[in-house]
Amino acid sequence: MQVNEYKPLIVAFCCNWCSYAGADLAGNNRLNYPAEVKIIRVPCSCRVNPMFILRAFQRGADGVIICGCHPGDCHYTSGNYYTRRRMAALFSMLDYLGIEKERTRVEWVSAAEGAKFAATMNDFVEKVVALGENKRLEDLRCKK
Amino acid sequence: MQKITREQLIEKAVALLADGTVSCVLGWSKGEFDYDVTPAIFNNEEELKANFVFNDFCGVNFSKYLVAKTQKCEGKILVFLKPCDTYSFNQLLTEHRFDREKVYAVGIPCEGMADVAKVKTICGDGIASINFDGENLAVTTLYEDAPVMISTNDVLAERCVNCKSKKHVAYDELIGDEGEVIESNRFDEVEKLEAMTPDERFAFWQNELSRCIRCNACRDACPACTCEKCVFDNPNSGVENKSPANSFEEKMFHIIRAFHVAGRCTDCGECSRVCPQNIPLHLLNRKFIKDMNEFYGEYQAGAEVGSRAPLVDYTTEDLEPGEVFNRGDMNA
Amino acid sequence: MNNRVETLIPKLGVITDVRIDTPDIKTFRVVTPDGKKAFDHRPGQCAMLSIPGVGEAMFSITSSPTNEEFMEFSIKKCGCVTDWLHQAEVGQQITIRGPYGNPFPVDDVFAGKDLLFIAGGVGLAPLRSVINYCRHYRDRYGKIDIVYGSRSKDDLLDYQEIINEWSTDAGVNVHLTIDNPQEGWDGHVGFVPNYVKELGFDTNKVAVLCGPPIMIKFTLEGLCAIGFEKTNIYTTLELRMKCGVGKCGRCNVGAKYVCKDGPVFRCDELDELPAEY
Amino acid sequence: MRKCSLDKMNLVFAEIAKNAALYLPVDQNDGSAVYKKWEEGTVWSNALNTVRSPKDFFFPQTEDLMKFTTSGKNIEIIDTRSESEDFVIFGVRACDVKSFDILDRVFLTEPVDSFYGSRREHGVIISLACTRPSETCFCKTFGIDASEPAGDISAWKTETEIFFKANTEKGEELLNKLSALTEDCDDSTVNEQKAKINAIMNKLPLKDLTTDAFGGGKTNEFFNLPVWDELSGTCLGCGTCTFVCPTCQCYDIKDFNTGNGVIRYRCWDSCMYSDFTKMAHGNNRLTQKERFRQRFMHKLVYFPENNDGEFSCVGCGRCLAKCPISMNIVKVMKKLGGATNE
Repeated sequence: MQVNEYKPLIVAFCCNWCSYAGADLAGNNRLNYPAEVKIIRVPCSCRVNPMFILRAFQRGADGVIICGCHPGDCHYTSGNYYTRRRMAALFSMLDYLGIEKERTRVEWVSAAEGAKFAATMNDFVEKVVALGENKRLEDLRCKK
Repeated sequence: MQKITREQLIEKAVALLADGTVSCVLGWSKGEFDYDVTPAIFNNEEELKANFVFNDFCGVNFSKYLVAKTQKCEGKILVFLKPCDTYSFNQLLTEHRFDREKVYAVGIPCEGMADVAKVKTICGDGIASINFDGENLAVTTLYEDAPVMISTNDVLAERCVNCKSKKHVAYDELIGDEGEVIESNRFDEVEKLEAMTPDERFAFWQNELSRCIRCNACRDACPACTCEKCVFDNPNSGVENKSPANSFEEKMFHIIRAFHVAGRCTDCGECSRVCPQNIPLHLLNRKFIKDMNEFYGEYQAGAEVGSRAPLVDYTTEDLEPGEVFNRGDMNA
Repeated sequence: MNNRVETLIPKLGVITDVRIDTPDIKTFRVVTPDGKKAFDHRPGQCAMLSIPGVGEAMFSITSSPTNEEFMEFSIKKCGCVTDWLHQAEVGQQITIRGPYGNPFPVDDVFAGKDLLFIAGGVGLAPLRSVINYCRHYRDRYGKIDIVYGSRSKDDLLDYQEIINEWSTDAGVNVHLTIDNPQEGWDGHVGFVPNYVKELGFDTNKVAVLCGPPIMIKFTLEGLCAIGFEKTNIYTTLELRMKCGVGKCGRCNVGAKYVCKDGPVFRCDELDELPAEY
Repeated sequence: MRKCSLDKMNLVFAEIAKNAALYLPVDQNDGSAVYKKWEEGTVWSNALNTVRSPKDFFFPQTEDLMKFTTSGKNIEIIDTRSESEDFVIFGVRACDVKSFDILDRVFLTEPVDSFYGSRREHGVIISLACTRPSETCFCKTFGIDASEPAGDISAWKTETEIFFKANTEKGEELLNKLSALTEDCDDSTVNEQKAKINAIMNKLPLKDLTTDAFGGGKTNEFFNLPVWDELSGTCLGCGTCTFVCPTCQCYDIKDFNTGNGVIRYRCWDSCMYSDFTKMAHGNNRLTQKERFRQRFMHKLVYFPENNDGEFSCVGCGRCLAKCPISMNIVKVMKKLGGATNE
């Protein structure tokens, strides 16, 4: 692991029906993933408003990941299809504004994929750690 | 130089008022200077003859005014729409923002509108008068005796340089000739930015957006921003912030605003026109338009009433958000 | 620099008592952390209370200046700050700054006169400080009449104080009314403006009005109809305020700032203002 | 009167910047000017004026007032005020200098606003006469002489030289520090310059606009005029006019929860905004007409009523240039009866 003591703050929006259960399974199976990942449960991945993502960055997040059911498996039939389009557009815009693209990600994690959840988080945290602190969407008022 | 004249429009308006088709006219009213033009409601022939103007500075898009004015005005409103305005007009109809029955839309051709700031970079401050002389503007300043001749093509507003359509997509009646949709170069600037490194892009936007004074002019002029209460005005939203503090608030505001109008923005360019700090806000909207064209197929908001915008639609085969960047890399 | 007084920077206050007056009005007792009164005030003046992160709002000081120990605020639950205050418990710290605004002219205009106080609902809050001030210096004033109305018996503010103290004072007449008949209420039923007309006061006195705008409007008309001069009627205004010192521009009506030139206005002064309040 | 060659301006700037932060108008990419802090290599703009007015220096768009920390039922109030640093603003036009007087009337009357006051005490203003006014200028309407700007030091620029005259003690002190770079001179060149400026001022399109119709005590004369409907009919309700205005001073006080404390800050607000007067039980200005009317009544009637007839407009012309729909105070004045002298 990294030598320095830098601990990123990762916000993971997890859909209630698949990914949150996937995270649960990862825990039950004693699979390791970094403690810096803070999970926020949402009813569906399409509940995630772009504002949530920006506010997470404002409040000190270094990376934001959205996890939902696999396309086609949405509990509400089509929610994650919308998520897919919205986040594609938003992430492309953030990249356009010069915000590092590795800080945002969407992954589809089902309730059975505890291992995928842990692996995804490990990978995501590693990438964010490599980038270091979020400086481009920070709000200095929120820094201690 | 516009191909139709003020007199033609007044004549049309007077006729429509006289036969009772409309009860008032939404048009451009002359101001203190030859270039300053204020949108206004005209109720009769005298008012029209006294104050109505039509010249190279009539850039204001009237579509948004219809939302409020159709509710207030009894009878129909006559509105003059340039080709780009008709897209906003359709988009507002798609969103059921005003009653089509209360509007009589007259399409007018547009040869592109001039930007007075560009005029001033050529002739300097202190414009005493502007005469519209064929293809040229004859600008007399307080400081030179002879007028400066400026070709209108040299001072076109950015949105008109990159005009996307001279075709009207909605009207009850058309004055003059119908134009065509144009292959514009409007995405060139966006591509230029995309080709930069993230650091360069960040520096570019940091410089632009940090100038924002949060006057909300972009939002209040935008025909796609017609929420009854904006989330940024609502104290209960948790994001209501009136000021650009710490370089975050203004980024948040502009990203969210651009996202909220993504798929609904017709690229009319009002946001950039009204920005007192000349922030190229259209580059944010065009990025969304370009992306969605590439990701989900060509789509022009407002081209037809009732069309479904890309962000409220989906297919099962859409690309994954992660692939967005791969595409970018391939392009670069 | 830091020793310069800055009016926008508040003092600390502690809520030492919360009294539930009506279903939506509570009265809060506030002192400084060392148990003293935060500042002296005159009857009718206001103070800015705030809870960090929630907001700041202007409230009239309900307690009389003659109370040397604490200040009281009767607050109706109607917005963010008031919602939060209604959840607050004894011991909660808040911030307080003031006093702001013009007081009632208790020492000159009111002196020696008969007084008529007319209040509706939570409108009694600003009047309570004047009423108690006048009761305290009873010999300085003539006869005192108080007309107070509310939606129902349960919505009458300070009911115990009215019954036990005000009504028993010599020379103080209390007339209570509620909007609709109610079980257990044998007093007057009807709206305040009508009740005032029914009572038909002698016009040789100073009237003070406070209540919802609609009540003020009709009561004022009623008083004028029975012969009161507008120069003898006082009322208070309420507008959104932020600074409290006539600088932020929010409560500007005509050339007046409600926070600085008000909230107490004489009714003939109000006529000079544009109708924007 | 002291003068110095324009070639030596960089040395003058460097000398001033030794003791205080120096701000001057600098060109931006888009052609407009903005006040920037001077450092070696900064180029002084030739533009007539900046988009944002220099009121920012004394009354910034956003500033922290204090901080709170909370624990349980307890609150701690932290006074975050600090003494302002010494600074010099260079190149302020006559209209903007006058705007400081107007802001002073608001912020320096009792109770004094110490945030504003501290910056006012520590700021030195070097004004600059206008050589090339714009068609949007109408400072003369408010009795401002563009050829004789106030401020701690007044300056006049010719093609080759710049002339300084100190007006206050602060200005005197600063000018003395520049004695090695400047030389004594008589005021003949400056007088010539003034005459030239005045000749142009008399050619400006808005030269005949007067305030005769306005002033304190005229609320009822204007308030209910039906023309407000027409004037405000297409107002977008944005805050551009108020935010570029050098004399608009309304502000809002808001709390921001940072997650480790609450910052109470103040920021500019605009009477044009729909929520300006909104409170829990309603709003006393429900339509844009009322908000629009408030702004202009305040500048032309209410403010003079409270401030010895002083109008809260300086004729800088920023709102004329920046309003998205070109509705502005000049049009309002003319419509309401600001009859011209013609």
